[in-house]
Amino acid sequence: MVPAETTKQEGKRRLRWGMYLPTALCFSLAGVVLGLGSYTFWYAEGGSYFSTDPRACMNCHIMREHFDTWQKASHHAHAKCIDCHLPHDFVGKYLAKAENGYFHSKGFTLQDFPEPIRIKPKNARILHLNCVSCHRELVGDLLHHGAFKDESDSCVRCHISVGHGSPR
Amino acid sequence: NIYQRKEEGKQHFFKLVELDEDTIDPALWGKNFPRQYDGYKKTTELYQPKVGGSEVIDRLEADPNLKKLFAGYAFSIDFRKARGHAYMLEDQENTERVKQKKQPGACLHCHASVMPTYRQQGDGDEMKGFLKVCGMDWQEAHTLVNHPISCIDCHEPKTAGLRVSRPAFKKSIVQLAEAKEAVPFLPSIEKWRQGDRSKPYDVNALATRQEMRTFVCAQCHVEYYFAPKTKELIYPWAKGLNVDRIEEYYDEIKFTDWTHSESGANLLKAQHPEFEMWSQGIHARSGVSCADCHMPYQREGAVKISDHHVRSPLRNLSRACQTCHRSDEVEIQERVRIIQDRTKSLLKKGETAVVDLIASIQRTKKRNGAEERIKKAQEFQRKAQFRIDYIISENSLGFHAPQESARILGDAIDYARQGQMILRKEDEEEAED
Amino acid sequence: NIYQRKEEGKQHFFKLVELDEDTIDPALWGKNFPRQYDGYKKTTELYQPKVGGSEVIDRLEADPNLKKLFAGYAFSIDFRKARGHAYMLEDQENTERVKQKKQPGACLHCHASVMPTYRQQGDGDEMKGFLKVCGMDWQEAHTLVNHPISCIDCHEPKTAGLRVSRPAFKKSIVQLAEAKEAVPFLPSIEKWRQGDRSKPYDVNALATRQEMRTFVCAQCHVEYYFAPKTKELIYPWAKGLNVDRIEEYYDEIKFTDWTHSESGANLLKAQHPEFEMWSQGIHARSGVSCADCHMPYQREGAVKISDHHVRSPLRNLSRACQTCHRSDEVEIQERVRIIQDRTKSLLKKGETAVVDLIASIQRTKKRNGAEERIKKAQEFQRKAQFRIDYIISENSLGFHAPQESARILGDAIDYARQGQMILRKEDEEEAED
Ligand code: HEC
Ligand code: HEC
Ligand code: HEC
Ligand code: HEC
Ligand code: HEC
Ligand code: HEC
Ligand code: HEC
Ligand code: HEC
Ligand code: HEC
Ligand code: HEC
Ligand code: HEC
Ligand code: HEC
Ligand code: HEC
Ligand code: HEC
Ligand SMILES: [Ca+2]
Ligand SMILES: [Ca+2]
Repeated sequence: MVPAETTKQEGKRRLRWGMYLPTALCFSLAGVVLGLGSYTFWYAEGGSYFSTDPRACMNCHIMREHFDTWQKASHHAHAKCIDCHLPHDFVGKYLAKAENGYFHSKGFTLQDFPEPIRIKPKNARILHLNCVSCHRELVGDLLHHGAFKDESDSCVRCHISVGHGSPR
Repeated sequence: NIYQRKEEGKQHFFKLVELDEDTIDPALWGKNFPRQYDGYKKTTELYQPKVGGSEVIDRLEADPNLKKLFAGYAFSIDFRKARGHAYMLEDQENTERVKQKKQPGACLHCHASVMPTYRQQGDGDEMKGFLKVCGMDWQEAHTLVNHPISCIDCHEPKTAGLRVSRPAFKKSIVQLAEAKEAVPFLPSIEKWRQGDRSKPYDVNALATRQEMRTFVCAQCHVEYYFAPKTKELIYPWAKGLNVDRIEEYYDEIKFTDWTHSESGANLLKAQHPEFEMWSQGIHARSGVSCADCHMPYQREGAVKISDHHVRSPLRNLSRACQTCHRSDEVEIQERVRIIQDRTKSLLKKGETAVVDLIASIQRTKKRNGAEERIKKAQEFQRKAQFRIDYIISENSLGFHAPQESARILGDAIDYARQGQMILRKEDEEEAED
Repeated sequence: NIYQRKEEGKQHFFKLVELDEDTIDPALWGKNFPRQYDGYKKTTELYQPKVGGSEVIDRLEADPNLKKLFAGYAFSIDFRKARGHAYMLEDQENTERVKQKKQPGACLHCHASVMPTYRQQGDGDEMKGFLKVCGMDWQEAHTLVNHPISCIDCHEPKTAGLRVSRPAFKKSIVQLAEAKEAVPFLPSIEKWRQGDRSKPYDVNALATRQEMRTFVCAQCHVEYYFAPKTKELIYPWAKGLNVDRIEEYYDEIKFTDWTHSESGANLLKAQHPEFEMWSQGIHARSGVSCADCHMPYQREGAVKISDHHVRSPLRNLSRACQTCHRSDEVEIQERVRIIQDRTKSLLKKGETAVVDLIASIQRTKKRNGAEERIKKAQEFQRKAQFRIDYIISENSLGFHAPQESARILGDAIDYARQGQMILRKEDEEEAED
């Protein structure tokens, strides 16, 4: 894998993110509180939710199928749930966790989410960026020439099967 | 965007040559992008089954109906199967359609790397130059160009990002944006339509990247006509991309390509409406672009590139189809075959019906007094002919939109047969004319 | 609430009732399988837009061409849109086709839970009983049954595993196995064909689970005819499942359903060829079964069950389609609409062409000497009528195989118009008869 390059620009962005950090933390907190309280969250093993262990996701039977299909898919050996589904950078990760934690708890408690479960556009983008981050070596040139520059295209459009096998 | 950082990839290419808008020579581009250049050069490969010892598939020979259908028009003299991009200029130079008939400079728009010429002829204004070259004689215009399609035709020289260059496309897509017919397969146009429309749709600024992967091809793989006097090249999209809308458009401007030498009908010629047909299919609705299938990604050493050997996906099924379709190659091939066979079977019936109609008109013409009915029959011929030609000249034999292709042919059959009927009378009927 | 959710991790299944081959009553099955029973009961739901205050959609009223097309046949008296499974027996009892016309006991094969009756009438031999009941008068046979479809018709009572029960299906699928036409969408038959064929194809023993998820429906949702004397119910598959093969089969055995009262043509009636049409589509080739779309999985707590509320997938799009298709509901709906609209547009043209042909034949019949040509025109009517009826009576309006449906309609139009042509003469032609 390609080690993350630390360019000047990147440093700048980190700095900028530093400024937003408090806001992000607020959102994060609000996410947990709104997520029907920490009781619900902990009962549903929200604690293990922050873990890198795929079994943490399995605490919800609703994730069972995704776990099973992940085990059979090509990336079983290369990537765990959060490698694909949570942002790799520090701030984004916790922001996303808070927001997703909210939806997860709400969904699990109220059972009001639409099925089949479908990835939300924002999370689809996180996913895409995670593909890029592991495969930057291979696809770097494409990105340089403007490929994937907007959300009309993503790795998953062609490689949807890497995480959970082919849907069709 | 908070995660934008990740968008920056690692760079593998080296800028050895400075490229600009006048750099037509692909070998120069190839210095910077050798892998893409290698693919591009392979478009010289000839892979069609050789017919009669020649390297060219003569479509007039392969389907004897065609001479009859195109009687009186240049396409009845010479009409071949497309070859690779490398041949585009040479094949235009060599066709009897150019050798035996007068053609306008407009022809070169899609067969040569023509943008520098347009700018030059227009004193820096490419639209002006475009119009000027369109109106020239082909022979005169031909001396101004010297290269088939090159990198510059699809790529911006500074970043090598995609862009469209062709004036006829830029103008016509504006017309399409302003049309009423829904275009869900072109989201940036739908979005523009929602806006205030204060400025015309600007394709290079607004199109999504995935759309660009189709638009660069749609610069040329489209139905077209020449404006009667100026010979300006125009794509007939002002009412939409469906064949029925295109026909309406032509009828409204009373356009005619030629008069059939046997029936006397005023007919339309359809040319390679791949973009229009694609737009009616399920792949377009699913956001699958031309490049996805005709220039699939390919691994070259440590990097992935777009295969610049543009060709039939059937010669590259695993890369072109199998990332999206998990079936084996034989099965995928079989699916294409079935679609194409159904199209062929209806096409044959359609051609037969139009050939029958031509013969009926010809016979009826021998007597007096049937003028009104002959006129109606000719109108039916125009409708039927345009539709079967739409499928004949669309080069995927129905694949780009299987059900729509069959619908078009069903309509064609109905029109042709109705034309014949007008020329016949039931035994009991009185002669009306 | 969340406690319950945790509990549901384990699936509970209690065998409360002993079931056997004579347990028709679904309420008894429902004791063991309450969730499936709940779904099953919902097939009483009426969801069609109500027409004229009634709960039934009168297809003859909705499309005035149909009376003309079916003139002289029971279907011109009463023909409605299908309703849920719960109504199947009641709707057969109430149709004017049964009330006004003589019908055989064979009708009940697909409208009642009939297996115990067959065994009883055949002294334990269901094939024998099947043949006997087929030959009875409908009124007599009707006294022997009392329940629409039930669990036992698709499920084996000991394990609740899928199985097919219907004699006509079991016999006809053997014929299909022995036919020549390829059936890649039915892998167990392809496999049997590769073998030594010493024993006939045995569907319950050899079919894959995925095939069974289609075959249980194909017991009834198929084209059929009654053998002229015995009234044995047969599915015309001995040459294959494509409409052209089915027509060949009927022509070979010189079968005719009825004689058109206005044209005198000997015609075929097509009935709900859902299985046959599905077989020609891309879903079948991709291994997608009827149950995948019409009985999709549905999560009940932690358990996934098959939705036994068999119905139009359009009422259940997210479960029926979105597991495989990533688009949103509106987009999926739109795709179905486009397919069905194209079918409708060609169907309308096909119907018009056949109606025209009927009128031509009728007019021509008034004079003498045209017998030969009328006979030919009637043959064309037979071909055209069967094809448009194939689409009319196939209940997906083209969805199950979009391009094939359009191809069939294109052929229908061509045949109907050719029929008309035979009855007309060009002005210049001599009268031939
Ligand atoms: C190699 C990358 C990868 C890994 C590892 C991975 N996934 Fe996924 N996941 C995907 C892809 C790709 C999709 C489909 C996204 C789409 O449809 O746009 C997806 C979708 C999902 C969805 C949404 C369902 C849907 O179809 O939209 C859930 C829930 C999910 N994954 C859970 C998990 C869980 C739980 C794990 C670990 C057991 C996991 N994923 C591991 C790539 C991955
Ligand atoms: C609290 C129970 C629970 C746990 C633990 C859980 N999930 Fe989920 N997950 C759900 C529910 C409920 C939904 C549906 C929510 C919705 O669609 O709004 C869902 C939806 C998703 C989705 C798709 C919806 C979206 O918002 O994009 C993804 C991806 C996903 N989960 C990944 C994961 C991963 C990765 C983990 C472990 C790190 C995990 N889940 C752990 C219950 C859970
Ligand atoms: C945590 C790192 C990581 C993430 C995240 C990741 N991959 Fe991979 N991927 C790997 C590794 C390691 C391999 C195997 C070695 C190789 O081919 O580079 C691999 C292999 C592949 C392959 C070739 C083998 C195959 O499975 O077909 C594809 C295609 C691929 N990845 C696509 C993706 C896509 C698309 C995503 C996002 C949905 C993704 N990867 C996310 C690490 C990752
Ligand atoms: C339009 C379709 C398409 C898209 C979008 C796409 N790929 Fe691929 N990818 C392919 C094809 C085709 C191949 C096989 C190339 C070959 O066999 O030479 C491939 C191969 C790969 C491989 C395996 C290379 C190897 O042979 O080991 C990886 C890893 C990969 N892609 C990652 C990605 C990532 C990351 C993205 C997003 C940045 C992406 N792909 C987007 C079509 C696509
Ligand atoms: C500047 C005009 C132009 C552009 C842009 C263009 N084409 Fe072509 N294309 C042609 C012409 C002209 C031919 C026929 C060449 C001949 O027969 O000599 C052709 C031929 C082809 C063929 C047949 C090749 C063969 O070997 O049989 C394919 C496939 C094709 N083009 C696809 C594409 C795709 C996909 C794109 C976009 C990525 C594209 N074209 C862009 C003009 C163009
Ligand atoms: C709008 C773009 C466009 C214009 C304008 C255009 N062509 Fe083409 N031409 C194409 C494309 C795309 C192909 C490849 C597809 C095909 O063969 O149908 C092609 C193929 C050809 C071929 C090879 C196949 C054949 O038809 O025999 C010849 C020769 C040709 N064109 C001559 C001409 C001439 C002469 C003119 C002007 C009267 C002309 N072209 C105008 C786009 C164009
Ligand atoms: C989903 C895949 C797919 C997409 C998207 C697609 N095509 Fe095709 N195309 C095919 C297939 C398959 C054929 C049939 C090839 C054959 O018969 O050899 C074909 C045939 C063609 C041909 C004739 C090639 C030949 O060798 O005769 C041309 C030209 C063409 N396509 C251009 C386009 C253009 C332009 C677009 C976009 C507007 C497009 N295609 C979009 C799959 C695709
Ligand atoms: C017919 C149009 C067309 C022509 C001509 C063309 N390209 Fe491309 N090129 C494309 C498309 C489409 C892509 C994909 C871009 C994307 O996905 O953003 C591409 C991508 C590229 C890329 C980005 C990396 C990659 O492979 O995806 C480079 C570099 C490139 N082309 C160089 C060239 C060079 C050099 C030439 C001439 C030798 C050339 N191109 C000719 C259409 C064309
Ligand atoms: C980037 C993804 C992608 C690529 C590449 C692709 N397809 Fe498809 N294809 C789809 C989607 C999406 C559908 C629509 C059905 C669905 O949602 O699964 C589809 C549908 C089809 C269908 C059924 C619809 C129809 O028109 O009859 C066929 C056949 C098919 N594809 C063949 C091909 C072939 C052959 C190729 C390669 C030349 C190809 N596809 C390339 C995504 C793709
Ligand atoms: C025993 C015969 C039989 C079997 C087995 C059968 N059907 Fe039916 N089906 C019918 C009849 C008869 C009707 C019409 C009932 C009516 O209109 O009263 C019908 C109606 C339907 C309808 C229309 C429902 C509505 O509400 O509009 C659908 C959809 C359907 N069936 C699908 C299926 C599927 C899928 C299967 C297999 C899982 C299946 N059927 C099995 C005989 C059967
Ligand atoms: C091979 C199985 C089969 C046989 C035999 C059969 N039906 Fe049906 N019938 C069905 C199916 C499936 C439907 C639902 C689909 C539809 O309406 O087309 C249906 C629908 C109906 C309907 C409701 C819709 C309509 O057509 O008005 C009536 C009434 C009906 N059948 C009467 C009869 C009569 C009378 C007979 C005997 C002459 C008969 N059926 C024989 C399977 C069969
Ligand atoms: C890929 C999904 C899919 C498959 C597989 C499928 N169907 Fe359907 N079916 C549909 C859709 C969509 C419709 C159109 C429903 C509508 O118009 O309301 C439909 C319509 C029908 C109808 C008419 C329902 C009504 O309410 O009028 C019947 C009956 C039916 N299908 C039976 C079958 C049978 C039997 C099979 C297997 C041989 C089958 N279907 C396979 C999707 C499917
Ligand atoms: C028209 C055919 C049909 C009828 C009638 C029918 N089923 Fe089913 N049933 C199915 C199909 C298809 C499946 C899916 C089986 C599979 O995938 O192996 C199924 C599955 C089941 C299962 C297994 C669990 C599941 O939900 O997938 C049970 C239990 C069941 N049915 C019970 C019943 C009961 C009880 C009734 C009567 C109230 C009934 N069925 C009526 C077709 C039918
Ligand atoms: C079990 C998987 C599955 C289910 C469920 C399913 N499809 Fe498909 N569908 C496919 C596959 C596979 C293809 C073929 C193209 C491909 O390979 O992606 C396809 C193709 C299509 C196409 C394009 C081909 C055509 O016939 O025009 C449409 C439209 C479509 N599906 C609609 C639907 C709708 C609507 C439903 C629900 C009623 C549905 N599908 C349910 C798997 C499925
Ligand atoms: Ca034209
Ligand atoms: Ca029949």
